[in-house]
This record gives sequence, C-alpha cells and structure tokens, in this order.
Amino acid sequence: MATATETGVKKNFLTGLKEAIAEEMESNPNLICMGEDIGALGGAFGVTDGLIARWGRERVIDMPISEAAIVGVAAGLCLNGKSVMVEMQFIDFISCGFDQIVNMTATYHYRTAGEVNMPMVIRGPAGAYGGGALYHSQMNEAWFANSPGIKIIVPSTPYDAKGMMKAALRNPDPVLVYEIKDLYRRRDLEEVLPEEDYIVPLGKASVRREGDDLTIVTYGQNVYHCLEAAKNLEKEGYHVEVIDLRSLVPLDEATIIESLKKTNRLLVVNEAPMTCGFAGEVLSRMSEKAFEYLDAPPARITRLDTPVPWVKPLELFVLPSVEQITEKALKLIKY
Amino acid sequence: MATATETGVKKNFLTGLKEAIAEEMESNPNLICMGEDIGALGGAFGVTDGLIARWGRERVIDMPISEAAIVGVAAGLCLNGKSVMVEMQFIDFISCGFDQIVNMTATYHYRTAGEVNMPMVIRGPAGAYGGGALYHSQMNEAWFANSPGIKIIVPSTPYDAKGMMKAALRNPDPVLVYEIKDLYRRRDLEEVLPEEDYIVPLGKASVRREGDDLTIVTYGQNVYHCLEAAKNLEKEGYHVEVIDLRSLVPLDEATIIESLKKTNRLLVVNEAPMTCGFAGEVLSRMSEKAFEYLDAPPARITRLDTPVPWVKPLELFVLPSVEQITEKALKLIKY
Amino acid sequence: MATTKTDPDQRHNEGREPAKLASDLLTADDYHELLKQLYMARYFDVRLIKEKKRGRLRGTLYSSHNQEGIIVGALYGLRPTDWISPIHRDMPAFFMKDFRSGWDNPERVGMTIEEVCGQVWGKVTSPGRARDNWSHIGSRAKKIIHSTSMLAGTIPAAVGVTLADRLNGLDSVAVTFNGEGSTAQGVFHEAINFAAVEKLPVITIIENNQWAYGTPTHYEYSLEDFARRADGFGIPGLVADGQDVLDVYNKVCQAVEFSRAGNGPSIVECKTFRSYGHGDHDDDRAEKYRPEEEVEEGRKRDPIAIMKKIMVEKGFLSPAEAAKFPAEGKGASEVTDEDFPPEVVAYLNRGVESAVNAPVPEAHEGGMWVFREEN
Amino acid sequence: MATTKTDPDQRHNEGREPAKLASDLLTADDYHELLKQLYMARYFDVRLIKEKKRGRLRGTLYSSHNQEGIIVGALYGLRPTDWISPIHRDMPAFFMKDFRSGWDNPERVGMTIEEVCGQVWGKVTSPGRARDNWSHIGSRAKKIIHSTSMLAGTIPAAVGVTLADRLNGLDSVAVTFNGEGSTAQGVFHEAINFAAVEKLPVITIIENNQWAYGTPTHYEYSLEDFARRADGFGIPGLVADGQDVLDVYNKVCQAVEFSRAGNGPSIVECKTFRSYGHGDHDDDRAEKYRPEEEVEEGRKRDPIAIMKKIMVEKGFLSPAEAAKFPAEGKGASEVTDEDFPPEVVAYLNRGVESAVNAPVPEAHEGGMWVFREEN
Ligand SMILES: Cc1ncc(C[n+]2csc(CCOP(=O)(O)OP(=O)(O)O)c2C)c(N)n1
Ligand SMILES: Cc1ncc(C[n+]2csc(CCOP(=O)(O)OP(=O)(O)O)c2C)c(N)n1
Ligand SMILES: [Mg+2]
Ligand SMILES: [Mg+2]
Repeated sequence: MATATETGVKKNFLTGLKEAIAEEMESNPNLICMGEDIGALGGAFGVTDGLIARWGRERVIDMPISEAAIVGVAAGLCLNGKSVMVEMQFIDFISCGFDQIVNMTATYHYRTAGEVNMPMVIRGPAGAYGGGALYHSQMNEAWFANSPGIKIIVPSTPYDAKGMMKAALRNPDPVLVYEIKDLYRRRDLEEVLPEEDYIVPLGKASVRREGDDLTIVTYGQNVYHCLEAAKNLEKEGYHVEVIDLRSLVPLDEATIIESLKKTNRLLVVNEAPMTCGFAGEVLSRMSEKAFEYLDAPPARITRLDTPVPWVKPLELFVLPSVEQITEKALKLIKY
Repeated sequence: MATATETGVKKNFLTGLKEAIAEEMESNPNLICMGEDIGALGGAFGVTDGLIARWGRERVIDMPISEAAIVGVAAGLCLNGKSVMVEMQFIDFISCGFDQIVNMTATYHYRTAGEVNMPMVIRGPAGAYGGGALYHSQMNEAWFANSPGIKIIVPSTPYDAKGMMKAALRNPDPVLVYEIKDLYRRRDLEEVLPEEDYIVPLGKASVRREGDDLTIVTYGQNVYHCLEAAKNLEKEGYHVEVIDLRSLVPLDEATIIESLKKTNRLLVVNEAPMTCGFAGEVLSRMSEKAFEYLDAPPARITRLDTPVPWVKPLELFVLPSVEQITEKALKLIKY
Repeated sequence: MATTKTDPDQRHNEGREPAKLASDLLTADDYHELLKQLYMARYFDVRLIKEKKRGRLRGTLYSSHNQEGIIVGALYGLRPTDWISPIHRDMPAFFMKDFRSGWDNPERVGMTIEEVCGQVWGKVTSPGRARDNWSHIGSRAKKIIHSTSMLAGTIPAAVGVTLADRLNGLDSVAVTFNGEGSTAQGVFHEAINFAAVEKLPVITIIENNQWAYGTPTHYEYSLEDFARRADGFGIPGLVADGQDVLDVYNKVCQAVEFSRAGNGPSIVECKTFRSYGHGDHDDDRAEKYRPEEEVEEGRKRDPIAIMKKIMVEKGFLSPAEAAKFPAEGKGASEVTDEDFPPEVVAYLNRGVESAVNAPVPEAHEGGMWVFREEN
Repeated sequence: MATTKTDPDQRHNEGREPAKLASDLLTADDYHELLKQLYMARYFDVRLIKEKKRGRLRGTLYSSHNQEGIIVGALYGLRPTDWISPIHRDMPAFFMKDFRSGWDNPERVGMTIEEVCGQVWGKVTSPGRARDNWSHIGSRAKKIIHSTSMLAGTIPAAVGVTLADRLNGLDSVAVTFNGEGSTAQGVFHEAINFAAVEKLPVITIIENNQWAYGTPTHYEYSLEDFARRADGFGIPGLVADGQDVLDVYNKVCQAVEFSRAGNGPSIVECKTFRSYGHGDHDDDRAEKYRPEEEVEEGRKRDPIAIMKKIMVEKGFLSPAEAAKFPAEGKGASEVTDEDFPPEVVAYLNRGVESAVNAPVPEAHEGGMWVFREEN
C-alpha cells in the first residue's frame, strides 16, 4: 500500500487538522467531538467530515446553537473521564460561551488542587483578511491569555496543524486552537505529512527563517506576511529572522531571546487589536528580559484598535500589511 | 444650610460613587439604572441606596439574574435615546454578559458609522486582597481593553470616584468602571468633596507622588501599595514618582512619558494576571515610545498567572505586595 | 388573544381561530399589495443569487426563498413606529418595513432599496457605510435594530427599545425575526423572561424552517410545536402557517394587539421550509445532510402560489391573471424577469443601479467611529 | 411519571398523586433517619453561624435554615453512584450525600464532615485545599460537581457527567440544586434544552425560597408555579412542598425513576422560604426589602416540626419523644446544643475539631495547579 510519504501526496492545512482529529478519535475511545453541524454536514468547513459515519452520534454530537452549554457539557464529560474536542463554528462565537471557558473550565484544575483535569480542546476557524467582517474575523486569543489555565496555539503549516492538534487532543489541560481559515486550503502551503503518528509539542516556537538583522516574532497567517517582508528585505541586503510562535501559552521565550542576542532588534506582528494583545505581551516580556540585547525600540504591528470592517479597503486599512512590516523593519534595522 | 465643604464633612469612596449616580439621575431624566438587587436593597454594597425611593421602578430596575439580558436591554435603551447605568453585582459576573458587551455594545457606534451611540456605564465591585476568592476578586479589564470600543476607568480616591463616575455617566460611549471594593469604605481615604458639580475627565492620569528616581505606573488599590513602597524608599533616600492612571482606555501616555524623561526607569504594577494584562500594555507602549529614556529594563509586578485563591497566605502569594514593589523598585533604581 | 396569560386554551391556539380575523378587514387592494410584496421579496432573493453568480457580489447570501410569507405577513401587521429586528435570512425586511405606507412614500419608516442594495454591494450608500456585512444593518430613525452575527443577540435590544418607548409614553411594539435554531441561545431565554416579567411588547417570530444550517429540529429542541416554548415563560405562543401570508398576518396582528394592550410579549412560530442550502456556499453541500425527498416535499407550498389560490377563490384575481407572472415554484436559475410584475423588477433595478454606481468607502474609514467622543 | 413528555396531565401534576408513592416503601427506621438528617442539616447551619459570631470563621454564610427538607429529601432518593451539584445554600449536602449508606460508612460516596469543615475553616483538609471558598468544592470520586460562583453554571456539567455515564453504560442520574433566581441565567436554558434533546437524566431542583437576594420572584419570572418552565422544554415539571421532606423525597424519586427509565430530564420545584438574609452579612439589611410579616409567615412551617408531626401521626414517634429535641422554629441565637440529638452534635464536633486543628495551606500553593502538565 502506497503511503503518503512514499507517493509524496501533498496535503493542505485543513487536511492536517482533519487527519489529526480522525486519528485521535481512532486511538482514543474516550474522545468525544461536540459542536454545531459537525455531524452529517461535517462542520462549516468540513474539518469533522466523515466522523459521524465512523463513530455515530454517541461520539460525534451535533449540538444546539448553545456555545455555553457546549463548553459546559464538555466540562462535565471531562470531569467524568472523557476527553472532548469542541468545535466553535467560528471562533468569534466563543464569546457566547465565555464564562464557561474562563470561569468553569480554565480554573477547574486549580480549584480542585489538581484532582480534576480538563482535557478539552476548543478549536475553530479564526482570522481576518477574508472579508468576514466583525464577527467572522476575530483573533481574540488575548482574552484567554489573560485568563489563567488555558493553553493557546495557532499553527501555521499543515505539518504543525496536524502535529499540534494531536498534541492538543492528548494534553490534559484545556487548549484553545485558533485555526486560521484563510490557510485552510492555501495551495502554496501544501506539504507531505508523515505517514506515521507524530506530534508537535506545545510550547515550542519555530524559526521559519534565519537572519541576524532583525527578529520578527509572529504567528498565524501573519507568518506569511512577515516571510514576504523578509524576502523583500533580503533583496535590499537585510537578513531578517522570522519566528513563528505557534504556541502562545505556554510561550517559548528562550527561542526569542536567543534570536535577539543575535539581531538586537525586535518587531512583533499579529492581527489582533493592539491594546492588551499578544503582540504587546511578547514585546513586554522581551523588554523585561532581553533589554540589554535591544539596540532599537521594540515595535509591534497589529490590527488597529478597531473591529474588523467588511469591505476590502477598510479591512486592509486596519490590518498589518507586508508593506507596513517591511517599512517598520527597515526603520528598526536602520535605527 | 451648611455645605460639605464648609463643614468639612469627609466622605468615603462609596459615598462619592453614590452621590455621582444620584446627582446624574437628578439632572438627566433619560438616565436609567439597571442591575440585580439595586432597588429596595440598594445593591449588594449600597451604591444605589435610595434611588428607588426617589425614582421608582421606571428608572431603577431590579433585573433578573441575567447579565446578558441586562447589558442587551441596556443597549436597546441606548439605541432608543436613553443612557443607562448597569450594575454588575460583582465585576466577575461580567463574563456572563460578555458577548453583549464586546460584540453588541462596544461595536455599535462603529458598525453604524456613527449613527448610534451607546451611553452606557457598566460598573461593579472589583479587585482582590479581601478574601473574595476566584469569583469575587477579579480584575478582568484586559479582556475589554482588547475589545475595541469600550472605555475603562479605575478610580482610586473618593474625589476621582465621584468625578469620574459623573464623567462616565455623561460620556456618549460605553464606559466600564472597576470599583475597587476594598476602597469603598476605607477610612483613611475619606476626603471632603466639592459641594458644586464637578467632573474628572476620562483619559487623564494623576501624579500621586513626585520623584525623579523611578516612575511607578499603577491604578486601583495598587496605588496605595505603591505609595507605601515609595514612602519606604524615601527613607532610603530615593524619590519615586507614582502615577495613578485612573483611565486605561483612553490612556494618558503623555504623563507617563514626561515622567520617564525625568526618571528613566519604569515599573508598572497591577493586580490582574500578567499575560496580556494592562501592566504589560503600559510596558509595551513605553518600550516602543520612550525607549530612549529608559536606562533600565522596564518591569512589571502583577498577579501571577493564576486565579485568585481564597485563603490569605495563598491570596497574598499571588498578588503584588509592598515588599515586592519596594524590592523591585530598588533593583531598578540601582540598575 | 386572551389577556390572562395562563388560560391554556389561548396558549394552545392551534386549530382554533379567534372570532374575528385581522385579515377580515383587508380589502382587495390589500390582497393585491400583499401578493406584490411576496413577488418583491422573492425577486430580491433570486436577483441577488443571479448577481452573485455573475461575480458582482462578495459575501454569503442567505436565501429567504419560500419564506417570504413570514416577512411580508409580519411586516404588514405593523405600524411605522414599530421596531423590527431582522436577521440573516430576512434581508428584504429592511426595505419592506412599512411598505404599507407606500413603497416610495418619503415618510415611510423603512430603508430605501438604494440603501439596502448599497449594503449588499458594499458601498458608501449602505446605512452602515458597509462596515459590517450581510444583514447587519439597521437604523435608529427607521426603527430597525442592527444585529451582530450572534444569533438571538438582538432580542435583548428589542426588549430595551420597547422599554424606552414605554417610558416615553409610546405604544409601539418590537418584532424580532429568528430562526428556530437561534432559540437555543441563552440570551433568547434571558431576554424573553425579562420581557415577560416587565410585560414588554416584544413579539418573537420564529421562522421555523426545519433546519439550522445542517442540524434538524429534533437535535435543536424537544417539542412538537416550538411555540410551546412560550408556556415556560407564561406568555402566549401562537402557531402560524408560514407559507400563508394571511395566516402570518393574522397571528402577528393577534400578538401585536395583545402587546399593545399592555399584556406583554408572545412568541409566534411560523412553520416554513428552507428551499436552498444554509447560504449560497452551502447549496451544493446541503444534500449531505438533507434528503432530496424532504426538499421536494418542503418546497411544495410556495407562498406566492398559495396567495394566488386564495385570491382566485375570493374573486380578487381571475385565473388568467393568476397565471400571468409564474415565479412561484421556480428557483433562481429557472426564473426570469418576465416571471415578475414589471414594477417589482423596476424597483430593484433602481436599487442595483444605484449600488453599482456608488463608490466603495475610503480605506481610512476603517479607523473611524470606534468612539463617538474621540479623546 | 408518564413516559411521554407531552401528556399535560403528567406535566401539571399539582394536586394529583401517582398511584404509589416512593415514601410508602419507607420503614419507621427511614423516618427516624430522615428526622435525624433534618436535625443534622439544621445543626450544621446554626453551629456555623455561632462559630462565625465567635469570630472563628471568615467568608459569608448562606444559611440553609428552613430549607433542609429539600436537601435531605432529595439526597435520600439517590444512589451512591448518582451525581449531585449543590450550590451556595446547600452546604450540608456535601457531607450528607449518600448518608443513607451510613454516616460513617467508609464506602459512603459523599464527603466526610472533616472535609467539609476543613473547607469552611479554610484548611488543608478541604477537598480543594481551600483554594476556592464557600460551597465551591466537590469531588470526582464522590460524584459531587464543583461549582463556580456563576449561578446555574454547573447545570451543563451535570448534563455532561450523565452523558459520560451513559456512554459507559451506567444509569446514574445527576441532581442539581438551584435557587429560583438562578434560573434566569441563559446557561440554565441552554443546558436543560440540550438535556431534553438528548433525554439525559438530569434533575433540576429549584429551591424556590421566594427571594433571590433582595429580589422577589415576581421580578424574576412570570409564572404561578415556576415548575411550568418545564413545559417550555417539553419535559415534566413537578411541584413539591419543600417543607415536607417526604414530599420532596417522593417527587425527586418520581423524577429519578423517569430519568433512569431513559425518558430524560425534569424540573422539581420545591417551595420553601429563606429564614434569614441572603448571607449572614445581609441579615440586618433584609428588612430593607422583606416585610417582617412575610418572614413570620414564611418561617411558620419548619421542616423538622412537620416531619415530627407526621411521625407522631404514623405512630413512629410518641408525643413525648417528639418534644425531646425542640430545635424547630428556633434561630441560631435561640438554640443550644441541647436542642439537638447528641449524635448530631458529636458528629459535627468531630468535624469542627478536625478543622480547627488542621493547618492552613502554605502560601506557595497559590502558584500551583494552574495546569496539570507544567511545561
Ligand atoms: C451564537 C452563534 N453561534 C453560531 C452561529 C453560526 N450560525 C449562523 S446561522 C446558523 C444556523 C441558524 O439556524 P436558524 O436559527 O434555524 O436560522 P436559519 O438559518 O434556518 O434561518 C449558525 C449555526 C452564529 N451565527 N451565532
Ligand atoms: C451569574 C451570577 N450573577 C449574580 C450573582 C450574585 N448572586 C449570588 S447569589 C444571588 C441570588 C441567588 O438567588 P437564588 O438563585 O434564588 O438562590 P437563593 O440565594 O435564594 O438560595 C445573586 C444575585 C452570581 N452569583 N452569579
Ligand atoms: Mg432554521
Ligand atoms: Mg431564592
């Protein structure tokens, strides 16, 4: 039988996620999937396609449109020995289940002094640039980064998507997965995935491009904006290091600090609102911990402190762009 | 008739808030109050005491325990020309009305390109150090700072409490007010309040103590921890400037930058969880904008990234203390 | 409708009709107007689908095809001063509000077709300057509540606007439109419970089209008639045939009358069927979860056809006239402009033209209006 | 209880009794046990109030005084393997769960009195090592769900644990305790709606004590009997006299039987009255919102007195025996240890002593257990 690796079948980001969930459902009989329209439809984007045919409603549960109950029921399942994958149809709707996440689920282990753990993955399509407007574009990871007890990951490649999703589904703690929907089917990201079981552990950043003139720290689809900016800068003779965080909580500070020792310049890029966003968190930590390595003011490029508007020119106006990144990078390098 | 100023009657923080609301109810017939138990009981802490007797249920509405509906109904009132003061019985329960705040209310002005404004104040008792445990101790301002369209204030004196509450109740935008409940009745903060109508405008920080060795930026009850640390340091010959932000959104960056020009050292203190908290936001902005003035790594002291535990030793373990602040300040000064 | 909320006969109204129907007072002209409005709603839907297929539109279309009876019937029972809160599947409601006052009456309290098309095309003429998408528009002046995407999320606001009106001595009501799936949201419960406590004039219309995206009703709630949800709040729950514009009109009028008399809120369940996929992106996938036979069966009762039949029976329409604009039963790909009354086509043409010619908002508007008071 | 959820006779059960009552099977010993448990719950409450007055306790006390019939009656109808979810006013439930198996039976599936007192005193012997306060404890092993402060917030978890049990082939049920005020939360609706859809064995007990803090029921919901809320979900809604431990027992047994047979969830409204303020901080203020007469009237039916009367009527207790421990009708300041059976006092003494002697957790524990996997 030909394996993917042998035949070199390239797979997209969404396939990576899909395979991860399907394989974990196969290997872990205690894993339950819950969400809206995840059964016969296979979810709004098809991530759970085929699961109901294989496992039935017992383990793949089409839920009423009740985000709070979905998370809360999942918490009860975890309390009683199950693991749960919760799909938010769009990550934006997580606000409707907010209390059950931050106050019930995230604190459960803490409140019980370790008696109870919550192996729950909450995942869903996220991110802007696609014309989704205010409620189908959010990156609201900072709400949860400021809510102790939740791990947060944002993979950006098919390989990471599969490996981190598997790691998340095996993790004993609640893990939020921001799936950048604009990456789901991007052809240029397709890659051959290992045939054998593998995971990408949480908490490790990935250096996506090496360089010694500037460190750009980013994650999600902004990785590609930054890589493009880095390519532009390469043409002008500047070597930019691009770090893809992949995991926000826990954060791989060591990799960033190592890089700063070399580049002495930091730019953080993400597409969430600026104030109290995760870009600022990276900037803060590095200002505190790597101050001595910084030869220029650390900087961030984020979404403006606005919602994500709908029509293209407005949407692009409020979001980080390759041009903005390139320009800022040059300024920092030349500082 | 003797006025407060003439007789010098000192008033506490809670009285400041109470007077502000009562006076605005008097002067603005369009102002409605909504919340749980705010009628005959006068609210859990008595902030709305007496309002129902004066204004009746038409303008002082005891609501069912429905935080989402409370905020949402208030949004409808605002849409139809009213102003609303919403009391959260504890600010912790704001999580139950989260979506209606961040997605409905905060974005309304933006979505309608300015047609509609939301003169809504959401206020409630907040803050730790009092043994309130996980759900009666929160400072969750960062969730909202990362949600564009919401102003956030945290007064720390009776004068500011009254003046900022009045400013908030007249503001055309949604304003969240974190009332530090441990300050409500603190005797040592009592002060004579102006007899005449006054406001303290949003967006202006207050320099609570001048100094040129270090700038400490803080807000809420941590102001008093920082002032105490500053007193300790004074004894050792160090002059610490303490800035009470009072208003987080909008943020008075200029006052902080001015201070840093003088002190060249920054410490930010708050009692919220560290990651993506507002302390980090101040640290980030100053690292970006005042890098050249900084002679030592900017630092923050915050709650650990944990919930607030109940029993005293544990609670104090996770929260900023005068000792911690003093120690860190010394380190920065001597850096 | 009974004034006591606990009378079980009144709460379980199916099969019983009140002594007098609101529709008894409608004239032949009203019937013709209602029929034309059904055409209007239908035409808006199929025309948009065509425009999208031609690549002229971005964004998702949530077809109201086959559900027009609810929009038209409900709106026809309202006064200009009443509030409405339409959602994703109610796009025609924005410009059809207060159509009864005259489609082009400058005093009409509803959006213009130019405004709605401006929104669909993402132009500055959109009431929200195209900052949010789809049906997420509204107008304080026109008394249309601006929804977010969060289902059931505007019911509290509907409660709030009526509370303000009541404080101001007005007797307006608010009508919210909701898919049956959205009723599973907690905020639905919170808002209606409070409206029941305060006896606020909020009518919750349930467009029960049997599906919430890919989920059938038996996974959404456990009731024969969704209207029985009302019993749990102690308020009336009516059931209407959503395919019969007159039945919708009657039940909504009943509910409105009950509300205006100060008796509080109610729920009106309108039974209907979603012709197409959830959105146009779902049309090809809907067969994954929805059997072909069910779709065939569900589409059988077209509201235009039903209204024509009634009008022929009443003698308001000759069989020949009834055969004239045969839009009923046809999908967007089968129908042509000839299947619709020319004034309907012209009306929408005006909107489309205006939208096509209007400029896209300028980029920097993205940074504006976060706060009213910029400081 | 009917197996079809739409039989209105079964849903409107007030005034009708099923053919056979669960209490018909109780022996004289059971009656004595139930009475002793009522004393136990009462004693726990008044003793804590005394301890607090002596300055030995921090935190707020939410008195269950006068509401013991609900806690005792409901728990007595459960199996060890059933789940419970008590909240702020149900503190005795934590150690009285599965009391029927013997107060000191080491196999009992409930917390020990030492554990519960450890929590009240904030000591390491608390099941959560005193990390959260009040009633916010629980135990996976003992099948007690750990609540947060957010009212109604554990109903979804209760639904979840039964779903897991059902997947594992178990027929346990989950019983949640809730003040009537908490039912206004959206999550109440979301969770019960899903339980109804999935026919999950979750029994929602409403301790309807007429007040939510300072808010009377007519501002909380608009129903004569709150139990009618169940009609809106298509599930049974029973009404029990919360002052009669046997009636509570019977109604909960009915609901449990219905659930175990696979018919799904139900609501049991237990009518009762809150003797004191909302919490002990509120005792002096409660008169601001609650008229004296109402309190007098409401306190008249003491569950201990009612049970004694029944037992005397049944001949299970002589009038002399009934007069023996006159705790009924007395508040914390009026009552002494002599008013309670000595084994009750001794049991709690053991808990108090253990708690007083146990150490407070060390400070650094505040930083522990944020995550299980520390990496
Ligand atoms: C709170 C929330 N959760 C999920 C969604 C995603 N969503 C959009 S429409 C829809 C189905 C709605 O079904 P229904 O309410 O029956 O309306 P219909 O589309 O059938 O008219 C879902 C799940 C949403 N918009 N809001
Ligand atoms: C979501 C939420 N909102 C508000 C509160 C504050 N609060 C605590 S108890 C209470 C009243 C509860 O009344 P009820 O449910 O009837 O229970 P009772 O105290 O009468 O037993 C309130 C408003 C809370 N705990 N949770
Ligand atoms: Mg539907
Ligand atoms: Mg109560």
